[in-house]
Amino acid sequence: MTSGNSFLTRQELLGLAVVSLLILVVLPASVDIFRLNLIGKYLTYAFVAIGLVLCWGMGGILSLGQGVFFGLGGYCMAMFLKLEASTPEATKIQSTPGIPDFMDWNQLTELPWFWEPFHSFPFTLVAIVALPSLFAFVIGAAMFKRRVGGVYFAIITQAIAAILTILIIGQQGYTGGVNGITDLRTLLGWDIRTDSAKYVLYFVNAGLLIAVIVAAQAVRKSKLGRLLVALRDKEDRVRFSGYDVANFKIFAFCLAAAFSAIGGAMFTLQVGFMSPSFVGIVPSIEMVIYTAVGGRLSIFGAVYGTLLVNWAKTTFSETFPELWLFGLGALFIAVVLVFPNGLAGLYRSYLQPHVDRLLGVKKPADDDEPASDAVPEAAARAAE
Amino acid sequence: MFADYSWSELGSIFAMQGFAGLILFSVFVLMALGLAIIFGQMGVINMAHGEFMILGAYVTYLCSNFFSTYLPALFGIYFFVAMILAFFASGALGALVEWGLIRHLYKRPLDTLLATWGLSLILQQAYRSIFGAREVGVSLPSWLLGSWPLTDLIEIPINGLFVMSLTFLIAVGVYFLMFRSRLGMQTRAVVQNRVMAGAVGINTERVDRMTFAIGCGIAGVAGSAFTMIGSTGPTAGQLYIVDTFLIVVFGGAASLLGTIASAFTISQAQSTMEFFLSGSMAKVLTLLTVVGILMLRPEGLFSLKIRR
Amino acid sequence: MNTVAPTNNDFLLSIEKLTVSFDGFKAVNDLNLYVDENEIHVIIGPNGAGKTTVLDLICGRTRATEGSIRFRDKELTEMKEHEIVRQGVGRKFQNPSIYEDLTVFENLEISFPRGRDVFGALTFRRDDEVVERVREISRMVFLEKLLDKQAALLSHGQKQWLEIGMLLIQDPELLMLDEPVAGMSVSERVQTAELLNKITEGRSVMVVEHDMKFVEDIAHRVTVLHQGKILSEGSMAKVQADPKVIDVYLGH
Amino acid sequence: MTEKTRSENAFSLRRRELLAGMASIPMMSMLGGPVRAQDYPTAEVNTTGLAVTDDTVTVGILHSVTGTMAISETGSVQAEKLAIKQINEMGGVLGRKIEFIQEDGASDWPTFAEKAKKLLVNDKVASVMGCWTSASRKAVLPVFEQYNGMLFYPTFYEGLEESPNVIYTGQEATQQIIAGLDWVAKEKGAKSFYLLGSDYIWPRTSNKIARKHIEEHLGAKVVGEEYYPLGHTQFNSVINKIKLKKPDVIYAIVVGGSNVAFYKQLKAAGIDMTKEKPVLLTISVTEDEILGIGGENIVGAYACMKYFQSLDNPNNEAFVAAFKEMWGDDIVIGDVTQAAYLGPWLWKLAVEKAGSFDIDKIKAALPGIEFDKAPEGYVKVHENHHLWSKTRVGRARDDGQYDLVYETADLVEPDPFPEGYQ
Repeated sequence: MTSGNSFLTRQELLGLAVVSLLILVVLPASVDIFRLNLIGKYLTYAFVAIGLVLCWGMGGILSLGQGVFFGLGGYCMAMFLKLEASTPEATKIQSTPGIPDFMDWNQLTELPWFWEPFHSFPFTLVAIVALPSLFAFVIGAAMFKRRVGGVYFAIITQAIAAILTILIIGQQGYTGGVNGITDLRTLLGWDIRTDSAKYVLYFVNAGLLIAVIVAAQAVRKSKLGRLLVALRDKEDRVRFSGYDVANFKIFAFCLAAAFSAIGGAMFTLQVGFMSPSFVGIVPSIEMVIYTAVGGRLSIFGAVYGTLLVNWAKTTFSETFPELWLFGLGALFIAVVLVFPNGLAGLYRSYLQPHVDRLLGVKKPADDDEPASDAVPEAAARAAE
Repeated sequence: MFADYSWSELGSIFAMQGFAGLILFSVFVLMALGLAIIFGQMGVINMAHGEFMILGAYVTYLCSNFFSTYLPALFGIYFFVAMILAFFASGALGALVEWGLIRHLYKRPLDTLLATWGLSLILQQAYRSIFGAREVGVSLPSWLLGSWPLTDLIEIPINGLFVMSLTFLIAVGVYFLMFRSRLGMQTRAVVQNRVMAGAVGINTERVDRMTFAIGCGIAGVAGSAFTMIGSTGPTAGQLYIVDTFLIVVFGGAASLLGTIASAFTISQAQSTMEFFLSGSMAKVLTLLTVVGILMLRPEGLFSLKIRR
Repeated sequence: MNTVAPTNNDFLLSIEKLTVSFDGFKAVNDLNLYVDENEIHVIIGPNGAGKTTVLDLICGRTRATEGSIRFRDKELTEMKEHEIVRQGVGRKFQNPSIYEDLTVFENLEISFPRGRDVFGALTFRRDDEVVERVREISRMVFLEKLLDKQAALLSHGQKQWLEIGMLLIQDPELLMLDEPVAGMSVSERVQTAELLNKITEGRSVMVVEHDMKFVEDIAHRVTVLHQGKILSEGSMAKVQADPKVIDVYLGH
Repeated sequence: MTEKTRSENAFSLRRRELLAGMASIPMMSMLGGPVRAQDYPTAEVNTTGLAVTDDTVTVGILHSVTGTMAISETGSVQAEKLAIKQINEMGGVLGRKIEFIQEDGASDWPTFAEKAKKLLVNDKVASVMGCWTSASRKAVLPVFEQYNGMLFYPTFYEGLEESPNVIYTGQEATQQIIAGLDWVAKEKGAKSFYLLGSDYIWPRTSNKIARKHIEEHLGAKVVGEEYYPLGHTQFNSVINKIKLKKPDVIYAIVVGGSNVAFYKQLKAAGIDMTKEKPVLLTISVTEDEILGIGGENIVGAYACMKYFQSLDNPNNEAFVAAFKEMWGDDIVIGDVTQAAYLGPWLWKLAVEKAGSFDIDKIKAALPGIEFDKAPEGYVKVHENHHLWSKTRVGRARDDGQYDLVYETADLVEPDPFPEGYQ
């Protein structure tokens, strides 16, 4: 009974240790910088996947527009880096030196007002988290207060992703258009393209990811986490227990957006550009599959799911490019039909009993992870 | 922007623009009807809807090749044969998908979304492997091409007329199917109360399969008709998915009439805005308006106030 | 039948001229109904009489078309559901509505009236007060041995009790129960009746029920609804003797 | 931009030194001549650890095989494989057979960057033929500059770029646009233009250049300019606007699936391109696109680019025959496919001129390289790493081919940063 009260159970502590060991020690030690940079890129998607565990897995709110927040975070960071790269000296061959090259190509003669604040690094850092959260708040408040949920929420977030993509591509003078914001070089004078910088960025990214895991775990362990599970299951019951349900959904959605945005900003730093192709529907839905593969209720699972799917994507698309889409499609179907609890479910069925014995836990943890067969029904009910 | 034109020119243009809006309306209705049945009536989120449409388009492509090679004399009417075949091909695939996938997921609508997304990826790659990555050109019988000049400025595109009549026929057909036929009654019964419908002797599994198959079949006919105005390629189906879902949701998911009303509203709004603004901005504004209205009125245009 | 009573603040709950219509159909029609402190007030009536709708209207799940619902001098018709709950109105649904993925303990804990906003929920601590209160309530609803069990695994009757427990932990002044003993075994019914009699100390209970034996066991006062209107009101004996009631409800 | 100017200076300096030094080396026969690998010891021709052995050299092919761009990029992959095969049949490069590693960019820009890096860092390829969209090129550009690789980029594009690590074998915007506009103004007496495009950088930049040229040099006017989202399929409104404005020329830069819808609807609306007016001039429809549009829907339209499959010259005859032999009789060859074919050849010539696989030496050797066996005729590499090439106007036939109606007398100089057009 005390299990829900302590911050981390022994199981979870072990989980955290394993994830940390994997991304902080094992992976950096075993692959070269090229592969490590790739893994760093994948891990930025894990931020999104963890956000989806909170709002979809636990709260039953399926957003098909997480790419929007990933993209907004990424664009904020890219705007700062682009301004840093566009000093008057560096751009002196332009008709208007000192503004980003794509603006010059589009006959802009001065920096648009909304770019101005991104000269400031502290502002950028705040904006990366605040802007997407604010946007999520507006969407969430409008929809959850009117009790739009389930399928409708999914379709509307998907439409928002589509709108934003068209807008970014259409307003290329302000956004860089379909090419995105490219050719980012330095962060506060530090060249982010060198191998050493990539190592540093990898570890910063990994550190942030672990922080986000811990934060997500804290939310999940709090009463708020249990409330999310409760309202996915019986929304009316929560409402008639005196809770303003919409506020909790808005919070989960905003938190997921903030996590995604951090991932987006780290993506920009590690990959060196940001483009509208991460904002649209396709990446947004792909990010949902990372969560589903990991087991939609499992925070650690989200990390492993992301790594596994992306690893498979890279490997398959190198060896059998033609077959990759078949594989990905089949994966979508399989995690729905065959493994609704994803990797976490497999772990619970096959590995956990052994681990428990080793740890000396008497019986399978009865804390907050529901029995595996209970998940689909619960999710279904939440969606109805 | 109108100062340079005479009243008669302006009149003609507005007539033409109105007609363009009607064509867009017909296109939207064709896209959305199948989904309105599947999503609105059955509650299944079929993200592979666009791929079922493209299957119809490919069937039309095969038909056009077949007729031009073996039955050139009958090429003029191949399009009708193609549409019927498209209906059955997409419908058969739909029945198969329902059997293999959807029927396990009726209680988990969000999961149908993921599973059918996976299905759409598989279908896209299948089309690419079979028909190649490039778009295929579907040649049309000559009577479907060209236009019918009414005045100097007003020319009525024949394929536009064709799409409009087809839409009308299909809409009427769907109306009879859903509200006048036995299957329609059974479908609605199953939707409202699965257990009870089963208890009174309706074969719910069969009804589900037929309904899903018919929805997919209509998508196939739509895809077949779209070869007249759009492109046929492995990924062309993805272009339709956002618009289609918005139309159905905007209309109030459970109402077929709502779907038609919403297609009308959205198409008129978009075609009017396209005339005054650039295409991209018109599209953004239309979508934003629809999403905005949906946020204020989530139940859509038409919905029954029901007693919970 | 509508006895026009003056607005009266002596009652815990006064419903006056309450009407709700769905597309012209008046599910509740010009209804006046009063609930006293510490009384068990049972609403009976044939299917479609509007019993559940009345409960829905009180707790804000359905919005009234006209009329007023006053609870301790506060107008409920304009409040949001969670505000109504915070006024001290608890509602149990017809089908047991509990969180199947959580344990019995957690079900009760979530219902504990503290940390009801986002920040409060984040910082909520399971202190001694909470644990003590959860144990106390679980004893009351016969579940003290099952606190660590996942709620999905409870029997139907236990789920009904759990939901009642979840309401009790909020200590509401008015408790509304929709068919609390439906699907219960005989012994469970007896226990439930016991439970209800025990918990009326300091609160009122409104019950919608079909089971006449059970109604007889618990009711202080009975209201018979028919087609959205009150057909008869009074003690169980009185309504059972009312010819109109016999005619529409008990007779066949 | 500093990067560009700095490295450009450095590289033209090196070029001068090298050219001076090379005058003493006997020139190798440019095409065909038997070159034996042992004349070029690996240690000498490969000082930077590229994937070169005593009898092979490895290059990369980087295009989208999956995703939305696969439609467009297939032809380029085929052309590059054909060129590599032909070069190998002639004895390879410096006596070494070319082997290739093909990677899939999957229509996803970071994937392009990722695969480019893999090719350069892990596989150490000696050059890369690849990319199609500007977005994918922008994504790989920093990788090529950082790891000093060599990219041969085949697509006609918007210009505004000039990297020492890229050879642009397609035309940049001014090459493609200006000659065509001059032609239509002179031959068709065009006075008013309606500009139309898909909404992204290439159509927008191209139309910008076109507008400047139309307004400032041709003394004509632009009566409308409009963009539609990629993948848009409803063009009736813009067609109505065109009818209202009655322009002499519809200048269309619509791409992808939208193309199909646009031309079908144009035809259905009664705009007959086989008549004198309006003239439809496009720079985005190659023979590849017509496959999807259907010849009967676009017959009569004019396209302005540097290559058409129907070009009548011995180089092209041989090229088309070889292409069909390798990839089937039904295949069509568009402008970009031909440009992609040039990539491996130009690289081979550069390696032979430099007598080395080293990237820096190739960079220095490339400007001035001439290729007179190009299917489009004779091309030459400019110092700005683009190609001197002729610009041609063709008119679409109903069988999906173009009839050549005009070609510039001389090669057009590439000008990626055109003064007065920005």
